[in-house]
Amino acid sequence: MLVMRGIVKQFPGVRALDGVDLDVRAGEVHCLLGQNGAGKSTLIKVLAGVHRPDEGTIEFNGAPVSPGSPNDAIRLGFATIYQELDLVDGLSVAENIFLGHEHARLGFVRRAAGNRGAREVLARLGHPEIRPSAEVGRLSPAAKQVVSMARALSHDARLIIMDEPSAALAHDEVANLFRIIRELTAQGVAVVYISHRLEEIREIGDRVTVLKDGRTVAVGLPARDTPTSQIVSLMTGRNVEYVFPPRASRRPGDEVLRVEDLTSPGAFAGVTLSVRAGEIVGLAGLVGSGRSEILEAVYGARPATGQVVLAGERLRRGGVVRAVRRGMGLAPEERKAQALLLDQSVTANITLGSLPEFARFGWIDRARERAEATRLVEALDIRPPAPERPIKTLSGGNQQKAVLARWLLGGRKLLLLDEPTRGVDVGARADLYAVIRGLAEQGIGVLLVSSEVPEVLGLADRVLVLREGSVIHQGAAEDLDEHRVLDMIMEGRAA
Amino acid sequence: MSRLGQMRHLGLFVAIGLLVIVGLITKPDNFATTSNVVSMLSLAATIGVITVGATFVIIGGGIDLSVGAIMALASVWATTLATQEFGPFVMAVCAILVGTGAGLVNGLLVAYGRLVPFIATLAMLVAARGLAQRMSDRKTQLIQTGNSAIVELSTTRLLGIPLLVYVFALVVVLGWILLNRTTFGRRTYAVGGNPEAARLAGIDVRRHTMLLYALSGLCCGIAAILIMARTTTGSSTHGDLYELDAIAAVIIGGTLLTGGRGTIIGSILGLLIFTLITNLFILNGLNTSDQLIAKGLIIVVAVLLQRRNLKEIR
Amino acid sequence: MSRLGQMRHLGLFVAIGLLVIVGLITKPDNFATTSNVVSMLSLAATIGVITVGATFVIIGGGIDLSVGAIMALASVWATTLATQEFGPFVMAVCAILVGTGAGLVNGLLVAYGRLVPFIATLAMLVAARGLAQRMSDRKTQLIQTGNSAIVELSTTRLLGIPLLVYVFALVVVLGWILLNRTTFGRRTYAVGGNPEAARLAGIDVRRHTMLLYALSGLCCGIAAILIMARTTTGSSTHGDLYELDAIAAVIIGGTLLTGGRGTIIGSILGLLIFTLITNLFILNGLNTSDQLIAKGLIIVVAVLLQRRNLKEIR
Amino acid sequence: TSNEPAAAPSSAAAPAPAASGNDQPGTKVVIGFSAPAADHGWIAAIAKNAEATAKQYTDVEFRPVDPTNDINQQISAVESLIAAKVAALVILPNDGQQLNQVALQATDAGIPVINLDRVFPDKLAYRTWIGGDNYGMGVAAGHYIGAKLKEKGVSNPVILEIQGIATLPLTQDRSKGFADALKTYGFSVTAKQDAKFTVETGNQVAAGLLQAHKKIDALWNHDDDQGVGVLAAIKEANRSEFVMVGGAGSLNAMKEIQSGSSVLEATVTYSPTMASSAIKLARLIAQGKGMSDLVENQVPQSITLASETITKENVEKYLPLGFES
Ligand SMILES: Nc1ncnc2c1ncn2[C@@H]1O[C@H](COP(=O)(O)OP(=O)(O)OP(=O)(O)O)[C@@H](O)[C@H]1O
Ligand SMILES: Nc1ncnc2c1ncn2[C@@H]1O[C@H](COP(=O)(O)OP(=O)(O)OP(=O)(O)O)[C@@H](O)[C@H]1O
Ligand SMILES: [Mg+2]
Ligand SMILES: [Mg+2]
Repeated sequence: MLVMRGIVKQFPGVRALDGVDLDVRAGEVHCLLGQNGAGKSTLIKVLAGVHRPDEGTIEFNGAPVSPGSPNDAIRLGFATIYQELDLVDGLSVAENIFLGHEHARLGFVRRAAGNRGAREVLARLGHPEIRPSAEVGRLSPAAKQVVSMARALSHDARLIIMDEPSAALAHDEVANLFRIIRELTAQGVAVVYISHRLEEIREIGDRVTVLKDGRTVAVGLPARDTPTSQIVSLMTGRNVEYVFPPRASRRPGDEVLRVEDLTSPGAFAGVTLSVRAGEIVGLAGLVGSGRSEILEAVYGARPATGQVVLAGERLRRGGVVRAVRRGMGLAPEERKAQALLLDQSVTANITLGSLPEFARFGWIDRARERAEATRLVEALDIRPPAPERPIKTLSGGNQQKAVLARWLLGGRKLLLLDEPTRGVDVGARADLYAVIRGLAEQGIGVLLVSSEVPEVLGLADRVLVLREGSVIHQGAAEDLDEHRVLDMIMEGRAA
Repeated sequence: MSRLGQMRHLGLFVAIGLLVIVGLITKPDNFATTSNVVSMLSLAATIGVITVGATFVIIGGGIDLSVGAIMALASVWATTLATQEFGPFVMAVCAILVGTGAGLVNGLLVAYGRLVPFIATLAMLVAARGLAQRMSDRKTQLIQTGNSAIVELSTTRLLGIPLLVYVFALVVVLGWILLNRTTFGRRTYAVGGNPEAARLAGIDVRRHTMLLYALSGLCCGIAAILIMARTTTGSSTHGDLYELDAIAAVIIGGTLLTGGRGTIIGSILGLLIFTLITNLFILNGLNTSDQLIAKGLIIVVAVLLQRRNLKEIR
Repeated sequence: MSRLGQMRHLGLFVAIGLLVIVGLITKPDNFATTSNVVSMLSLAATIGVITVGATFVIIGGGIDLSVGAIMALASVWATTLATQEFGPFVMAVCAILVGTGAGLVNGLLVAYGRLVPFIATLAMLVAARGLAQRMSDRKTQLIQTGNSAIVELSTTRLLGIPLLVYVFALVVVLGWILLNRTTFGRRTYAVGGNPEAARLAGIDVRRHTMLLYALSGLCCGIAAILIMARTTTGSSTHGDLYELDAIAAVIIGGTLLTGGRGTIIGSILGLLIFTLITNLFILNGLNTSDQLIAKGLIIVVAVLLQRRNLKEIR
Repeated sequence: TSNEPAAAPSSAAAPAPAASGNDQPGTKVVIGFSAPAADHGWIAAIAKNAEATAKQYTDVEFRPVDPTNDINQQISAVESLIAAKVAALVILPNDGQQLNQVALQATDAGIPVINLDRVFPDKLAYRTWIGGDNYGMGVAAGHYIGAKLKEKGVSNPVILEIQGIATLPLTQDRSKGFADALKTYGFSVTAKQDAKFTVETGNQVAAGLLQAHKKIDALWNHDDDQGVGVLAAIKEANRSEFVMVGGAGSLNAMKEIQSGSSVLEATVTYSPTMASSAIKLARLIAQGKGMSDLVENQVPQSITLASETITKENVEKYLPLGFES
């Protein structure tokens, strides 16, 4: 149905696509795999009319096409869910879903019809609870992702492109998504699916195309039968698996964080927890269970009642500035909105949290700053390894690494990591795990939030399970397995 | 959103209420008279029409500094001797065409020339004033007696209210409908709120942006007719610093300069606050310096009142 | 960034180069003389100092409309009879304190009162002008002969260049260092580029924002001293519409109104373009109307030249 | 300026009431007053003189309104005075043509309008006009400069002109008078630029003109307010080869002339005392009285002040009338 041949896309200084081929058949789920920065998003943006390719041809149903604008692509029947959320915060859910193809007569919007349409699509996606009239800016990231999907479904598309749709979703949501995808493919719609989670590829995918450094390295591999090791080595050129580093060799030290009875009305209540030096504590729970909010409250970025004690010192309500000065660091979940200075260099982004370390009377020692940033870029394998590049030209996964790198500086006592591996490829993930474990080894306490239960279980020493804003279980990670955690999360049964 | 909308304007209503109370207390005899209210509305009409256009541009993520200058140019062009020969109707059409045309140039520069709106419209401000001066030879151009139909917009009253107030009301209503009930309005919010997302949704962001400036120019053209009616003249000095007043009204009304949010009603309420302040000063005969100081303070208080209300919404 | 930085200003240099060529061709005898260059620099000095402050505020994501008014207020306060009794040094200190104080009030309103910068500084503009008028009783206040040390900033020359040009240069250099070499500058970019990210990275965004406005006020205070030196007076009419000129210079210089990006050098180059334009017009005896039209066109061309250059970088 | 420690008594600008029967209290009248924003010394003096004069009379209630530079607002302001049914209106319009209609409205409502300075085009719109002679000002300046240069025997002199706000009709009148007077000597204006009546703009424009013209013979600056800035620029450039003439007659300019060491040799008057006279006229008209020095029973329809030339020789006489710029 869709044939792309020899697609080349050159950005200033980077050849993002260097002759990529892609074949997609009607009714199949075609998975696109590749490391961070391999060029997946760029490829689908070419398809969606966002970027114009420098070379190469696209054929759709036998006819050559060249989508010159997103509008062209939509008219061709391509609908896209982009990696970076592409919603308008000020508009309602329904308005976002039908943006650009509103229910209208003579230019007058038929609001009721729009709301009805939105309700239908949302129900189909299994999210009848999202009100069509709700303002999108006030939704959680997960709900935004759902709206983004609803937008793609609202077009009568023949090809749906999904760029990491599951990154912001939790387990049950992904199941929901897959149900929809199956419905679509049954109707002959083709789906291009991008994800860094191999188990998803196995479950939903039909065929796989692997990209590496802007080139196609494998086409049309069977998604279910290709051995993981083969895929990973195609992607990364080495043999890594989901490897969690071994747990702490030494016993955790003193308590670095104690949280007592922390409550933020509407988000969570009565949270009590502690983190010791050298310990990684994981928070598991559904999307919307208030995990991010707990991290923010601990960090002082969100008003809450209760006590937060850092290294024996009670933090008064002084906000983030004091928390950072006392040795906390937060890697937030929405990197673009909450963490990155898009226009600034990778270096400036990395050192933002620890500027005083590099300065004397406010004067920045630029040589030392550059050296430290370069060291971290190498340690975390941020690509391209050019600390002076504006960070917005990096791929999503590499940006995420830079966010983490920020808090590897400045002698932190406690790190709060919210979805630290969102959008990070398999190989890099293993590297990040090693880095996080390494931090713990150095005596830093880590409080980790992740929607991927295996990640929480594999990386954390201790796990807290949250449901609807309260802790329903805590215990050693070794005593839990994925099923038990999921049971608790879904049904609220304490183990 | 409409529910939030009402909430959002509460602070403005409170501010207006307070000013009205001050008026009633300080000048019980003069303030609440029909003639005073009509006078206020006539005063507000010209800049009010411009404010409607400015609201669109600002919600759409832009800014238009050239409104006053475009109005001046339109008024001058419509009152040259050559134009006046064709009668009042052609004069009105001329004002509207000139306004829209100048707005379109702004739009082209911003949307397709990709100039920052601030600069493009600043250049237009400067150039339009220059052109207006050249055209009028820096003289004030009287509307001739044969064309007094234009002046009658200001002098003829219907139910005691001058026609130009009706024009103002009509523009507000049409603007409200356009913003809230049409795809054009919907897309304006999208283009201002997240242009990238709007583009990805298949909206022609550039074309839309261009249209927004043209719309603002159209409003300036209409405003030119009103100022011609009120002053019986066209002049290159008309509308001096209107850009600041219009933008201030829009922002006090709760529209964000970053775009994507805002309401026509808010802008008009914001404008009424300014008009009320001026009126109270006139009635109470404050001297200019004290007026300025008081105006500064009142602006701050009005916005603080409103902010308190916005807080929860943001 | 420094490499990109130079690239980024290429368009501005080209624009300046073109203007210089026009000057050399049209007025070969008057344009390239030392005295003309010195005269241009002296003219640019006052608003140049203000532009440095405005660059900080705008990079930090704000806007300061009150710069001209604060300068006027500072100049008036520093030249009241009461202040003049204490001599030139105290007058200078007074101007700086008044400027910084007014800036601080802006900062408090924006950062802690959470007023939109446009409105807060508009209120300050209005109020500061009012206060300046009140203080001076709307009269121009001459600097008395005993305090001519201030005037000497303009009349005394070092290597043929008036002292106030050195003050200007010093402010630019210090501003550049502060923006590019210190944590304060780095934080300014962060606060303007993504305030939420800055906050989560442990930066006290409010305090920093407040300081930015205070810094802008400080620059206005210094500018007040320069304008006092140049005109030998303090007056509530000083600095009229400086806000537009300063913001325009900053934006032409490549700083985004949305914050997070920009350079001091760009702003100064932007300002020099304006100064050159004015100078060329006066040398060639153009009348104001033609000046305005030409100015509008030149602004557009200058920015287009620059935009072409920016495109790849964006 | 206000900084002269021994400032002239404030009453100086508003001459003592003439000792005539007309100053005896009559029926109580409310006089409305509207003028542009007092952001300029001359206009400020107008407002102050009007108020000071009104205060001298126990039978006058003075009601000034929001001075503004926006026509639209001035129209509203005058409308509010009409609505308040004042006995007489003194209006200095931002622009006579633009305010004509509202003045007509006032006249139609039976309120006599005393038109101050900038004139309404329609004679039906006002009862009496009093103002300065802008054309005459230009003529006076032209004659002073023309005679001076003739005397020096300069041929082809470089004569510069710094105008006020270019869009005001008064500016155009002044320039015309200047050019016409110079023509009688066979001279013409070499270059002119407009400033905005402020010290700063005067300074900027003068600095530019001094660069453009290496040798100047004469300079007429329309306005003594902006003249402070012009003089500063001249001093800064260290130039003194030319004669300068000012305009309006501010105290500051007079002191400069008096000193004898300045390039400013003369100024041609355009006295803000006209506002005092306008209030007096308004009172008389409202009370139905005539001017007691004249034969007629009613106040005349128009009064044009003469523009006088102040030089070192006669400056003493004018000092008390100088306004603080
Ligand atoms: N606008 C741009 N300007 C310059 N370089 C870019 C731009 N967009 C992407 N790139 C570069 O192109 C390459 C491919 O990026 P792309 O976003 O397609 O990667 P990806 O495969 O989607 O990675 P991820 O899994 O992290 O999302 C990267 O090296 C990236 O830095
Ligand atoms: N801006 C907001 N206004 C109102 N309620 C909110 C807002 N943001 C989040 N919430 C609510 O707070 C609760 C927790 O939100 P959130 O989805 O961030 O939880 P989470 O467990 O951190 O999930 P995630 O996996 O996305 O990190 C939810 O009930 C959500 O609806
Ligand atoms: Mg990607
Ligand atoms: Mg969350």
